[in-house]
Amino acid sequence: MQGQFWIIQTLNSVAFGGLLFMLSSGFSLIFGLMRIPNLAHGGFFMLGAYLGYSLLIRGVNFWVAALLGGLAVGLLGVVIERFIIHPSNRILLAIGSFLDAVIFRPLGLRAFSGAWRGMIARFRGLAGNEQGQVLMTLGVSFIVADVCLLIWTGDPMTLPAPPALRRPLFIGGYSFPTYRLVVLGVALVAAACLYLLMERTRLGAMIRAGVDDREMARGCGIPVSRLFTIVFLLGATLAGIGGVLGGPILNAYPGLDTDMLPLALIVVILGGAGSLLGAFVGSFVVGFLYNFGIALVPDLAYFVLFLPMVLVLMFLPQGLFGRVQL
Amino acid sequence: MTTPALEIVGLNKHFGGLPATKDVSLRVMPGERRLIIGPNGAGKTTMFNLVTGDLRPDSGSVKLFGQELSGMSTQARVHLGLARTYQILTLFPRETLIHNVVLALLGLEALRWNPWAFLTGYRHIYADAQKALAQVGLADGAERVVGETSYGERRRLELAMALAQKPKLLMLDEPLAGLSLEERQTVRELLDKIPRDVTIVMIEHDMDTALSFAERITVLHYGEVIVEGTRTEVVADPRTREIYLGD
Amino acid sequence: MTLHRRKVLKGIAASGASLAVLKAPYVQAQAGPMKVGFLTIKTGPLASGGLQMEQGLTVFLKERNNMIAGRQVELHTADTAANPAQARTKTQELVERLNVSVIIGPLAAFEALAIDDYIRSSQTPILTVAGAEDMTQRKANPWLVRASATSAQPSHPVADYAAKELKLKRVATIADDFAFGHECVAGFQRVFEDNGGKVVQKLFSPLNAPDYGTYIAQFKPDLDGIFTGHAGANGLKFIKQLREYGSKVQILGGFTPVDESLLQQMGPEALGAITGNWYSAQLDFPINQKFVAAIQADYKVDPGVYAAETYVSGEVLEAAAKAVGGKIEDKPAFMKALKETNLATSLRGPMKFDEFGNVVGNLYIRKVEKKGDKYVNAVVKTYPNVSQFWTYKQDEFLKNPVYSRDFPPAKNLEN
Amino acid sequence: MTRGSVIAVLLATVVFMAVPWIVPGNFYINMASQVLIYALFALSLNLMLGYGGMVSLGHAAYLGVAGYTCILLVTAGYNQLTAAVVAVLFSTAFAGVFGVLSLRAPGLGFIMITLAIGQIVWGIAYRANALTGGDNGMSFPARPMPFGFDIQDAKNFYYFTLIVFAIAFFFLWRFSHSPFGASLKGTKEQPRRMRMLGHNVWLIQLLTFVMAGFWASIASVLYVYYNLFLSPHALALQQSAEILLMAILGGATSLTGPIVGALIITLIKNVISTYVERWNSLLGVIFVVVIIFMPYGLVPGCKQLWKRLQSRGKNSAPARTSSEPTE
Repeated sequence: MQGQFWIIQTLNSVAFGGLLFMLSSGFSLIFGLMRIPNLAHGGFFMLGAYLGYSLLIRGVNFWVAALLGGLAVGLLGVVIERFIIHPSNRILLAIGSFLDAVIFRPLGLRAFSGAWRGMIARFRGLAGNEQGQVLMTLGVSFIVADVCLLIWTGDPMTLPAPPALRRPLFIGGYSFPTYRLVVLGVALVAAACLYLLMERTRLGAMIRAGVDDREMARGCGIPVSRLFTIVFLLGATLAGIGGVLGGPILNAYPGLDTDMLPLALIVVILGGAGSLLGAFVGSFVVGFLYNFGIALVPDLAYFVLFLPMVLVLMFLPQGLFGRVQL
Repeated sequence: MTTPALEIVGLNKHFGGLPATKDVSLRVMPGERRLIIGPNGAGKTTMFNLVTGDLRPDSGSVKLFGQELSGMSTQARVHLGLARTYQILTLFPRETLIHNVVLALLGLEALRWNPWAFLTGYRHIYADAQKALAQVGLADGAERVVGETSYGERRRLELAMALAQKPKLLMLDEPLAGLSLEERQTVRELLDKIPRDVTIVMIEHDMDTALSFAERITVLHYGEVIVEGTRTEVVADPRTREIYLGD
Repeated sequence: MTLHRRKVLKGIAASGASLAVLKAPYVQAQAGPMKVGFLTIKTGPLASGGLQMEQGLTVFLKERNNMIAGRQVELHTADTAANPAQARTKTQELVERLNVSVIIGPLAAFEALAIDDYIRSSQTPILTVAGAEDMTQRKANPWLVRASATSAQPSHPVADYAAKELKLKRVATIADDFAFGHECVAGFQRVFEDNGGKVVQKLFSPLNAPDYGTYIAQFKPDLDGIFTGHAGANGLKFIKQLREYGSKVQILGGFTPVDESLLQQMGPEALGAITGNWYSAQLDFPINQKFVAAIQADYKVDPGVYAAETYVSGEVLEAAAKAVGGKIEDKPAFMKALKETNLATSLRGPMKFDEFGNVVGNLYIRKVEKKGDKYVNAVVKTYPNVSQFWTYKQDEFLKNPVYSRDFPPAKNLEN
Repeated sequence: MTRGSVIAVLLATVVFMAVPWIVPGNFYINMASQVLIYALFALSLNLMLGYGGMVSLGHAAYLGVAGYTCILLVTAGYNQLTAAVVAVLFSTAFAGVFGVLSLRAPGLGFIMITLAIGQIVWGIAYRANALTGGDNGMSFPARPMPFGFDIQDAKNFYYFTLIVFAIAFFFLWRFSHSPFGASLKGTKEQPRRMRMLGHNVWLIQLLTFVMAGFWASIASVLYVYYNLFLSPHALALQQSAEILLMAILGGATSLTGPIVGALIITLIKNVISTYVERWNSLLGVIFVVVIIFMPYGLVPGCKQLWKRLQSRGKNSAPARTSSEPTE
């Protein structure tokens, strides 16, 4: 019994940690580069799970579904980043004029319409208004959650795992769900790819420079605003793939977004924003804390994650591996 | 022997592995005009920050009129008569000029904790603020928002905020930075008018102004005091020429 | 401030129609349609159950051409968003602005409890579907009837069945860590242990637990069964993960975990699970067969307990409305009729109410089986005439504290 | 005060006083009471947010601390006044501890600590069944009779709430013009300079935190009086976020903004949701649109629009375009 408990809990912790890494690596990069927590990230994860479900019931291969689902969410992320969080002046003007054309003009508010156009023409978007950007992501998360409810109803949906992985694996007399081990494997591969991307490519070097000092990076001619888009694409895609991968374990259901988002936040705060290593270590730390915490001290189930978070913030505000002061 | 206005002994500060100040010792007598010079990165502003308490030293002591400052918060040092200006303008850009000075005055008044009274009801504060503005030639247009004023006016506002507090020790971090020739002249005159009961320590790159203003000069280089002495001594010293004045 | 006022006025304009209603004399209101309020959850994580409730009620009204006891029904649906404060506001809106005579709902216990005092003070008959035990026990609300069941009512017979028929001895329990889960498990534990069984582990998982692996790892390997009181997505998650970990243990459950609405999603994992419920889509009453067909036709799903709840509530409402000649606006008389409702046939079989307004009726032991290509809750045993007090004496039952995490105390835990 | 603002205040007073006579029926009167209670929450948070630049995601914790204390004391047989006073004092003291912990970290760290502490308070309320009734919540026996004034019915309760709100608003208005208020605004802009001017920034922020906690506690007691019920849902992160959104939507730099924000969000949740099933999406869209085009909130945004409108009408020089107006 004792052995079984420790082994399974440990495997659980690392498997859950792997899933968390899929969610929080992108979250951390966005956080590090753009200095804002993307509160729609849980929504991306949930959307990935739902899209995966719709693909899977149409007979698409699981891994293809994960990729497609991830990419779809990634594209949505790009749209959100380009049009909502960092809209260019042209886009702002277009949206503003559209509102003007459908609301103010037909109502005959000519003077008002003029004043409005004057105002939006001068407006520079949310550049530098980080509080505004956070709220945007929150607004987006509301919409994503509500649209998911509309499309997929409120019923929880189960994503079938690939048939070959459904049977439990027996290791030395202990049974363990095969699929979770595979998820862990995928997460490790993703981590390795991200590591190579960040450390061995020009793009990665630019992202790291941007995380360390955005202004300096801009000064060196790095197209920071394009990096924002790329990181958002990357982060949203990872979250989407994570959603599909997590689907067979967690299911897709309304509320999945708000269940996962705080975990991503905790990972990033423990590990430090903008640090891939931090996200990696943080994910597994949270995996262990979560699994062992609620098993060993069930009465503290609700604090087992938030207490370390408060402590880290108070005494180590950059997180374990953070490059950025929050 | 009189107590020095500012006495720094063995001040050390490292950032990561890099030493920003290395065993700096300094003694400024009451009423003195002291100039701190040195190339960029010499640790001048760091030394200021250590004196004001913005940074904590790794070791060393700072005394203001004989009182040990280490462990004291910035605001407590200010209450002992310390004031400074910043090289990079540190103002309240959305507020009026007079409000900026009022905030400076409030800093030393107990009534700053009053959450109930109308600030505008305290006539004497506004009168004092107006006086401080007049001192730097900003009496007109005190109701303008800082964001609408010129750079030179803002530099003078920096000074007015410090002067308004009637400090015993005034630390000026490049008060002439970014000013036109004409403006420099104005500020120089202004500095000359500061009464002798205020001790002044100043960082400045504009040698013409600085040298004519200062009585004693300290040269910092890589966080270390290289030369210290009177104007003539320092200018004459070959080490100064080598690291700073030379070519 | 002008903006402020304008907004308020706009709100009034939007509800212009109801203005007339509010001022209309009482008698006139009676002649018009019968106003029924319906509190459900249409947004947020609990929306699934709420939407099914709406399906059940819609089918009920459609079957009757929107006429009850000879009167047109005007249904006002309100979304409580599973938030107690919003449930309260919506109830006030139904009663004060829309002037409904009776309310069906809400779904969650905390919502029902949040409006409890308001129901009393506004004297509005309510047919609730929430399970909270004390609403029909120690703190019974005279304006409330519950045609579904208390949280633990269906747990009692499962325990009885598990102990006597399945001869299980050692069982672990797990449920969501909120009042419904606590009550559901407590009822099971009491009856099971009174019949010689032992509850050797009691786990409660947070409502928003993303993963049950950590709980499953804690289960002892030599259990005879695991009783789950999870609801909604959590039940689905739990049972799937239990099987993923290779556990083949007998699953027992209250009335929520293997609901028909989730059964097809669970697939083979749920096979063999034994649960207690007052309803199953497999019940062979004609009323139910018609109901199941209608839900399948309209929504392409099997009705589960949430859809059945509102349908049964509708049946009770109809019977009582007929008893008072359609005059449901006479609240005391209507309330009396509601409590006196005694149906020989209904969606759930024969049913009546006890003095507290809680249902007394059949409870079914159901087993998940595969029928054709579908998974169903086949009825394996019927316990007739079950009250919320099970076989215990009412007075003694009520002298005990209400079911909770700590009552009845767990004497047989092993660690 | 200018003549314009005197007129505005008088007009607002008349409108607020007249609400029960304008709106049809108790439902809308109750709605108005709710708006006032939430507006008080939003205003209290705005002390920190708008003046001090401290964004808290744990404001609902006060609902828990003050609310449960009040309910527990009344249930235990203490009289209403004692219960209310003790609840507010205890909760304000809690604000002190909350503030000391949160102010350890600046910026986003601060937000995250407030979030975590809010979650911890929620967890306790949720978990401590014996004390708080857990998920099932607790009922409050009955509204009090302040000075023998019966506030059972909707209209009287509205006036009671209005009086409390007016007092609070008056205090907050004085605060915003006080020396302390000026210092606080200074710390938002230039904390470092403020220190160098002799201000104790930490203490200013802490006292503001406590003051915000005090008014939030008052609002919490009103909330309990209004709902006669409290459960952990009221302490959840959503509640904190909602209060924050009210302040920001309306405009955190103004005193009237949070009131407008409270009005809009309360109406969407409770009134519009009757007509628009996808009201959550509507809320999301409103956020996105308002924040794109009026990043500092509706009230400052509309003021700016109004200025432009006037200046266009007169064809005079274009209005000032400082994008963040201060009030």
